[in-house]
Amino acid sequence: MAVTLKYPFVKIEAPPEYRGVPHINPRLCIGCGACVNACPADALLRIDDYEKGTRKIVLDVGRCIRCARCDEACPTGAIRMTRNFEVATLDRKDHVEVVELRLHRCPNCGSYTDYTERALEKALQILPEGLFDGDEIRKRAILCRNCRRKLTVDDAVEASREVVE
Amino acid sequence: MKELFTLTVILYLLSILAVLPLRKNYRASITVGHVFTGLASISLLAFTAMSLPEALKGKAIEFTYNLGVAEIPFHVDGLSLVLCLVLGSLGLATSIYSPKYMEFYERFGRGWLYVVLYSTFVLSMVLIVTTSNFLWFVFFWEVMTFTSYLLMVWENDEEYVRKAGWKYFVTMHVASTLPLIVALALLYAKAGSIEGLNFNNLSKLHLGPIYYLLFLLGFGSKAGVVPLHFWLPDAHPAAPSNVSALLSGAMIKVAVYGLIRTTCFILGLNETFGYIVAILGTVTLTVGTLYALKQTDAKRLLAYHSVGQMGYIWLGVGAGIALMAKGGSYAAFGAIAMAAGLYHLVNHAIFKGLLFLSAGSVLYRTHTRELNVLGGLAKLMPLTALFTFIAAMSIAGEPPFNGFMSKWMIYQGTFLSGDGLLVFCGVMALFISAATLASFVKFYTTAFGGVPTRVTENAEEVPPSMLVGKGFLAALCLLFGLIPSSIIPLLLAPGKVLTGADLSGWISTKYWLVTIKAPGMPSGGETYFNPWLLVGVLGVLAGAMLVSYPNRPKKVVKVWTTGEPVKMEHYKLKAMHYYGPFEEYIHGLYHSGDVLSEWGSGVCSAVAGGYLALGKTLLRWADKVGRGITSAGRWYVENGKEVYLDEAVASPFVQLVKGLAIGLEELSLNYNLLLAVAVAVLGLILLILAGW
Amino acid sequence: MSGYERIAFSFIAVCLILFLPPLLDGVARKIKAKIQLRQGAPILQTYYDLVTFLSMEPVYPTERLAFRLAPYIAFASAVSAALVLPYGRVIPVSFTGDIFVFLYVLAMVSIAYMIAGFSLNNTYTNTGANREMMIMLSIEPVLGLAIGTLALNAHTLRIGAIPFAVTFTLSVLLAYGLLAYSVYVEGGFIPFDVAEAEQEILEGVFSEYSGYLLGIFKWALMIKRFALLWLLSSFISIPLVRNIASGALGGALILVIQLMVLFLLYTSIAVIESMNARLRIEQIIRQNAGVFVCSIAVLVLAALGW
Amino acid sequence: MRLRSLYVFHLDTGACNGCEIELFDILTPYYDAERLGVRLAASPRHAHAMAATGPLTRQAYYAAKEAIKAMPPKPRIIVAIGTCACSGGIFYNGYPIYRRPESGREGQEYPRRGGIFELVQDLRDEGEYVGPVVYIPGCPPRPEEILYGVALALGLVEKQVKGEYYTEEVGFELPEYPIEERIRLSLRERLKYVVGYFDREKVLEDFMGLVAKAKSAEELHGLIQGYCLKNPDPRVSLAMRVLKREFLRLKEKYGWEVKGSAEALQGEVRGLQVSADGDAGPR
Amino acid sequence: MKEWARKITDEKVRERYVNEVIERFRDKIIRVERNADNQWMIEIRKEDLPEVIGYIINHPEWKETQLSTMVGADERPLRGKFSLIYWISINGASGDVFFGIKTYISEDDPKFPSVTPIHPGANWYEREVKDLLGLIPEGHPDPRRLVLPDDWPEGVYPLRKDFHYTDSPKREFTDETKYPYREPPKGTAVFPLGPYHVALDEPGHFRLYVKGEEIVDVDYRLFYQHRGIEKIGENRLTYDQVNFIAERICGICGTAHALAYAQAVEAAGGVEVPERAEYIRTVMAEIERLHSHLLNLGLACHDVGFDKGFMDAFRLREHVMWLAERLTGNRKTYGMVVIGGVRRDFLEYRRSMIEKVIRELREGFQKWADQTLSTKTFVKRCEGVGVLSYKDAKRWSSVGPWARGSGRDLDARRDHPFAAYKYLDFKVPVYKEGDVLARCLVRAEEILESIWIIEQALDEMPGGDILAEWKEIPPYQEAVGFTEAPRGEDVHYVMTGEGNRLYRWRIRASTYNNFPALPDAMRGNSVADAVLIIASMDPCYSCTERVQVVDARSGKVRVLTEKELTELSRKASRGV
Repeated sequence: MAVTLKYPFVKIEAPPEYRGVPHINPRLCIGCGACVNACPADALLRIDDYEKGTRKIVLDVGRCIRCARCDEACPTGAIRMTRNFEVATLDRKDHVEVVELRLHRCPNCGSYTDYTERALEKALQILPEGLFDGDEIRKRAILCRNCRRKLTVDDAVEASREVVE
Repeated sequence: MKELFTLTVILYLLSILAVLPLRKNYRASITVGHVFTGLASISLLAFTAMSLPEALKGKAIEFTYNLGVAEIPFHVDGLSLVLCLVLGSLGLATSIYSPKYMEFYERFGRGWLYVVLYSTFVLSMVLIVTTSNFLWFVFFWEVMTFTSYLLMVWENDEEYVRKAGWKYFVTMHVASTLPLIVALALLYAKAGSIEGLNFNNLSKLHLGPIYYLLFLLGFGSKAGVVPLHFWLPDAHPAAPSNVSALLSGAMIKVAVYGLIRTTCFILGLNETFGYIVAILGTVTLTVGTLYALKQTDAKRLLAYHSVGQMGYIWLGVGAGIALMAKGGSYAAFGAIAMAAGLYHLVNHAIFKGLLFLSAGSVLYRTHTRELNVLGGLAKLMPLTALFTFIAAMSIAGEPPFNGFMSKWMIYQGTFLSGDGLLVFCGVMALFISAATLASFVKFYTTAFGGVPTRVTENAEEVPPSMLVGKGFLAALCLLFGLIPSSIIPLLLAPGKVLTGADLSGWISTKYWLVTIKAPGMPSGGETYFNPWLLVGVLGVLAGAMLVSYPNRPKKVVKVWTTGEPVKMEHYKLKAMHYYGPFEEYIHGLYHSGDVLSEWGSGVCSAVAGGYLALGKTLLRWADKVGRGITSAGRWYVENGKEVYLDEAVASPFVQLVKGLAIGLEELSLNYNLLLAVAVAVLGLILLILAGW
Repeated sequence: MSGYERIAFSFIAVCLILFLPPLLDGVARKIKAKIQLRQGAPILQTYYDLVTFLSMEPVYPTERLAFRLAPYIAFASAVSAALVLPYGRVIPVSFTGDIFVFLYVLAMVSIAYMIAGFSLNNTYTNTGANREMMIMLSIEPVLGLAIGTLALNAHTLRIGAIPFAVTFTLSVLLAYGLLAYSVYVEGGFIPFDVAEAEQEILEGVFSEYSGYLLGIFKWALMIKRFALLWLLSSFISIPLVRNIASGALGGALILVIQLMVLFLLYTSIAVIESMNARLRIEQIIRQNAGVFVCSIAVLVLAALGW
Repeated sequence: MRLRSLYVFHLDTGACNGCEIELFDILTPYYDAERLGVRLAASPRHAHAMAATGPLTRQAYYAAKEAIKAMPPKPRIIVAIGTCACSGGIFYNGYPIYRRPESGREGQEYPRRGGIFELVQDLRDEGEYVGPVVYIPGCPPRPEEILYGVALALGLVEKQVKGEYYTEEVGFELPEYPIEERIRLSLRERLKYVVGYFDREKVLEDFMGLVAKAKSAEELHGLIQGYCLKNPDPRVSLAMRVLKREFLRLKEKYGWEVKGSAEALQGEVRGLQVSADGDAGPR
Repeated sequence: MKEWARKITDEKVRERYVNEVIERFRDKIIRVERNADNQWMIEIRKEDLPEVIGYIINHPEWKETQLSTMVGADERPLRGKFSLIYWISINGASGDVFFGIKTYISEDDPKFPSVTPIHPGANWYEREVKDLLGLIPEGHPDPRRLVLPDDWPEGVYPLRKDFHYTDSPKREFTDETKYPYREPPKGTAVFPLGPYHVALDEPGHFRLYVKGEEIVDVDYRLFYQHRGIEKIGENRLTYDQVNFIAERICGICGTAHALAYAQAVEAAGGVEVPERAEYIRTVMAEIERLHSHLLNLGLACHDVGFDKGFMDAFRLREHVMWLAERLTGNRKTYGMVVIGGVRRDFLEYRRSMIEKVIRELREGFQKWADQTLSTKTFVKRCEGVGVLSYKDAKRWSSVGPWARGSGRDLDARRDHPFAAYKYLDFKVPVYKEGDVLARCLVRAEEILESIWIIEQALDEMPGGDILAEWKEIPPYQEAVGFTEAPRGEDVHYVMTGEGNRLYRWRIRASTYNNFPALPDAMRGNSVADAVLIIASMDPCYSCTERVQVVDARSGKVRVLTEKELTELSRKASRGV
């Protein structure tokens, strides 16, 4: 007998293992850019605007090859492969997901750093408590690179960022 | 009526006289000549029209020309009129067509000679189909053969033309003239006088089966019936196209006339003979057309189709003879079958003539007749394309053109005959009809379809006069297709005369509806066809669609080459590859056909060898005996640039021939021998008749 | 036969000719789909396709009239041919009663197809036309033999009269088989659909047609198939009821049986089609020629009166 | 186009074959696009729509252009199937890929350019009519996805995606887990080598659940054994054991106490390491 | 390790081979180096190329030798020269050796003697280096452009290191710059097949020169799908990312490519792959073979209008696709293979899923095969069509079912055991008829073998990790990785580089070796069979990713007697 599925008139669920389109959860994204580096197809972009102090993480589903490298790389689980596949559209703009995050501003010199406020928070979360003097490192971490260097401490944030990436 | 006929003859003779002063001017001579031949054709057509009522009544017009030295009796009945119609129409079309077309051959000069030969040729045919004396019949027959030979080798600088001419000449004399002369000799021996050779007298004699054989051979070889067809596909294309049209359109029909006239009217209907003719016809149509299928030379293709279509005619006639001989209710039905054969005869003359003229037009503009290199002419020669299309569809037997009507009647005549053998012949005819279609689809589309090739890109439409000639024939194609009643009564006349049956219950041709009834048919089983209604329905339907979906190209795009550009010249099937797998499959048939044809020509060459030897002997003998017989001959012998000893011998017939062939000395010396032989034969006739 | 009956049946006939073929095609598609275990297109899908094609502007790869007019001629011929067949006991437009005229008019569909195909510089359309011609060539003798046998038996060539007059002997039964075979081949069903083979030659001549020209042409082809099958179905169904059918009701009975047989034929064709691969053209020729040679025996049988 | 009839001509502009086969697949029994009136057209002349796949290579560009031009003037719908056709995909800036000069070859533009649209734009510049373009991304798209796109083109379904632009206003979450983030990340990384990236989230979550429940290393050991009994998958069990060992190793390395005495933990760790090595565990 | 695997990987046998070559060309060899377990690199001067290669390829005892791949590289930044390596493999019962015949070519004189006259199989390779690197094969019979688009300017060589990977120079596209197809032989018409032909699902242009329906000769132009993957892999992507583009070389045999690439890098970088990963890789490769062969058999049915067979094959295949989707998350581009192992594990439920699917498939497929082979019209269409003789198959270095259908007994899984094949037992079906039917039968048997392999692999699958950790790959190491894709052997050559990137990556898909033999198989057949013959090769243009050459030989059709002979021998040997 006919084995034909009723889709698209009857909805269908992709299997749980399916690698559907990725989706960024903007509440979790820290704008670290790990996904951007991992993406072989350049579907993810990181666009920094040091004038306005914003970082945009742009996901274009229409460029995504669904390899799940971003999913694998994301430290916060913000970008996940969904099981959604119904992304056909007549307008390519529908494929674009942008997360705009504020870049961290150095309280010392007032210029924008190349990481976001959220990334900083995450880094601080990861930082092993007690390994160094907690308060001290927090003070240094929020400074921009130049200012930090002035304080002769720059490894903490760097180290944590390495972990992140 | 007789006057009109005389006028025709006179006009033909006038055309010869008129061109003699114009020997220097090629174009003028041809134009003038053809004006006369055209007029002659019109008068012939008028004669036909005027004689029609008599013929329909089953009566004949009889009159005699007294030439002093001899009396030529004429007997014009329905059968003759059919042929007169053919000759008149074709003669008119070629007369209109030729003046322009012959410019193509200007390099050969001697336009006047061409006109002389042409007129003699056509006139001889007219006389053949009207004379009622067998002696004169054979005489005109030989004149026809001879003049047609000379016309055929007109383009004598081509090797293949000379070869084809030689083949034609020898074959005709061995296989056609010789049997006829033998028959003539035998008949003369029986009849005892020239008057005794009048058809009326002959038909009262009781003649044996040998005559059937002789006539079958004589007329069959002329008609190109398998296996004696081998000369035809070489010979017909060799001639200039207007002559080809006459050769294929008229001359081989004259052979059919001869066959019917002699075997039916003189010898009497014979059932077995009918079957033989029908079977020969079936073989011929099969072999001829299947051979035609693989031709890529336009005129050769047409010539093979002449063979094939002759098969149809023979099938119709044969079935007619067989059924009429059967008698009873079949007699009337046989008359219909014979009418079908004659119908096809007329139609074939018209569309084949038209096709040859079209091929000539293409040749005229593109200087080639090789279908492989032609293409795209429909765009450049739209009217020629249209006429060719009409002719092609006619010969392919598509309704509502004339070819369909006659084929349809042939199918009726065979399928309804209640005879398994004839039904099988009909099946083959049906099959070959498809093959004909295939062949003409190829003919039309390779030459006219597609985009112009390098060979054809500079072609343009032919001059109006040529178009008129073709248009006339195209119109006839439509006329005889759409209004069968315009001709069928005439075609039925011979059968009516032969059987004396009342046909009114069997076939009715009210206006344009044809109804046929066959023996044993259940009530309500009559088949009928109404071409006008078909055309009407087709027209209404196609028209309605055209109105609803108008066909107006705003823009013409490139053909789809699956993405990668391809040169247009390579993007078309070559003519030689049409129907490849099919031809490959019937390769066995071709092979056996080739064997058959070789065999036929082998026999012929053997006979020709003997014939030549005989001829040489005769020549020597004639040389001795006849040297001094006529002063005119002597005069010529002494004053001619070239000396033909035998000519003097063969006078006065030779004189006539010589008058026609006066320019022949300029032809290649190769022909001397041929001419000698021909004349020797004529001499023989003369000698036999001259009282020995 | 009353005038009303004539008009009513003629009207039904015209409707059937024009609008039944797409339905038959839809049914065949559905059956094939079911055999392939899939849902398949809706039964009316062929109408949808036809209507969309008919509503589209075509593109013209050439200005040649042969190409442009071919669809119209094909359509007109197919419909005309179908009009001379009996529907019930009525023949809608009887410009002929003869089976040859019917076949020749029907053949004009193929001719239009071929001329159009050859009138282009395109080896795909050329090949399609070429194959169409070869199929016609190879099947014609078989068809001829079938008709010849029937004519020998029934002594008539009139389509409307043959089924009434025919007596069922061995040869006639065999001739019916030959007729069915010829109809199948002429109809271009798989394995004989080489002239419009999609994968091999891009549907042959159709590869250059578009828009409503394509729509009309495809419609014409469907009507051609319908006409062929209607002929066969008439030959089968009329003898079944010829002794009991009389009057308008009898006509209606015949028509109903004709329709039933037609659907039956189409169904079996769909089944055969889906169980076969397309043959090569030379294989088809070989096969048809074999059939022809064997079936000469049928004619001999008929001539012997069996 | 109201009727469900769509003849689709397939145009491969340099794809990897994945999308082609999926396009073919939608004609086969399980998907059967014929239901929707979709048929693959043999010639562009019949096509209502052009199904384009591939990143548009320069060699294919010219032929593809011919193909679109060979279509009837309307409706000329373009269905871009697959990521490559939508935007050039992973190949987008290779040297043989066609891109309009203004699309650049390395850019920060979005939506990302490339694919069949470059050709469509060129054709429109030439004055040819080209209908709407339906983008069906995927690499390759599932047959359902193509069906969905086709249904979209036929107007049978509504589109479901919409471009999103999030800013900081959506809020920020920094979820807390039962174990330290640093260790969690390390464990997560280790799991990649045992069960792969996909299954690790689930396994890790379960593990963290167990850790949250466990008061001591011993208890954790017990819980994990219970978990493995309940879940007979040997691979998950293995992963759990590896996680436990790794977890305890990390704990020991940094020497911090969490919930329970350090000494007990350390003893536990040593013992476990021995047993774990005895397993068919990781090398 | 299975008995046969031990036999052909016997170290002594290999040494004998290497020694024989060294002995023979003692004075010509500059350097010999063992790159990996079964790979030797022999450096010679470029003048000696034809002699050495001809000797190895035509060695009478090493019957199934072939030119596996040929790599041209721009080593100017390293050595100031170009390099050229012809990789020749010894297959079959003889053993398991790869010879890399390497030579250096200086920039000033970028010419080298062509090997094509001796071994036609080198035809495409040499044209390709001409296109992409500007190295000119002297004496090449057909030096037309192969890979680059028609509008690519002369003298720009994209694989040279001084060419930036995003550059895309153009020249005007005119009739003169169009690919120079051969003039049709006299009296033939052109039957263009593709690039956009409904039965070719990928673009490729075949120019059939036909007499009516008979194919007299074939010219072709491929590489419509040339996407510059090698350049992208060498420049834009890192080692790990390259796996994903390798997978997208081909949508059907992606795993085979990813695997070949990963194996090449693993061989070059000395990465040890966990055994479990090898088994998982094997299962994935076989699943891929299952769906690919079902696809091909289905398409063969479709191409001859036998839609029932087509639909049924695809219906069976769909279950394999669904299985793949559940195992890996995608139906095609599995994303499974990475350097060092695989990305997803087979959990227990997935394993039982595989078992269930292949059990059903075995049943279903046998039914399908019975039904299809009993369809007379289908068999009629396939029998005796598209015959490729053993000689031609060897001449063109053909691989895979295409070659096995012509009697070549080679299979990389058996001859160069990789992944877990060395632990498994399977048969390599070989048919000698060389026609379409033979190839279909090879595929059909391989499907059953694949099912058997998967069953074994699942039974024997060991525990342990699925991915090895690797930190760094040493630069400038060379190695080839090879797999048996559904279409035949895939060979990837890598030369590792610095900065987490490859220095040179050369992909050789199976179709690349099969394609040039196509004209030989097509000549003399009917147009109707053209697509069927093409399909029976199971071409993957996208894999090949470069195109075709016209056969430079005369367009003569094979003599009938020869055809008859092959036919006779075919009949005698069916089922071998």
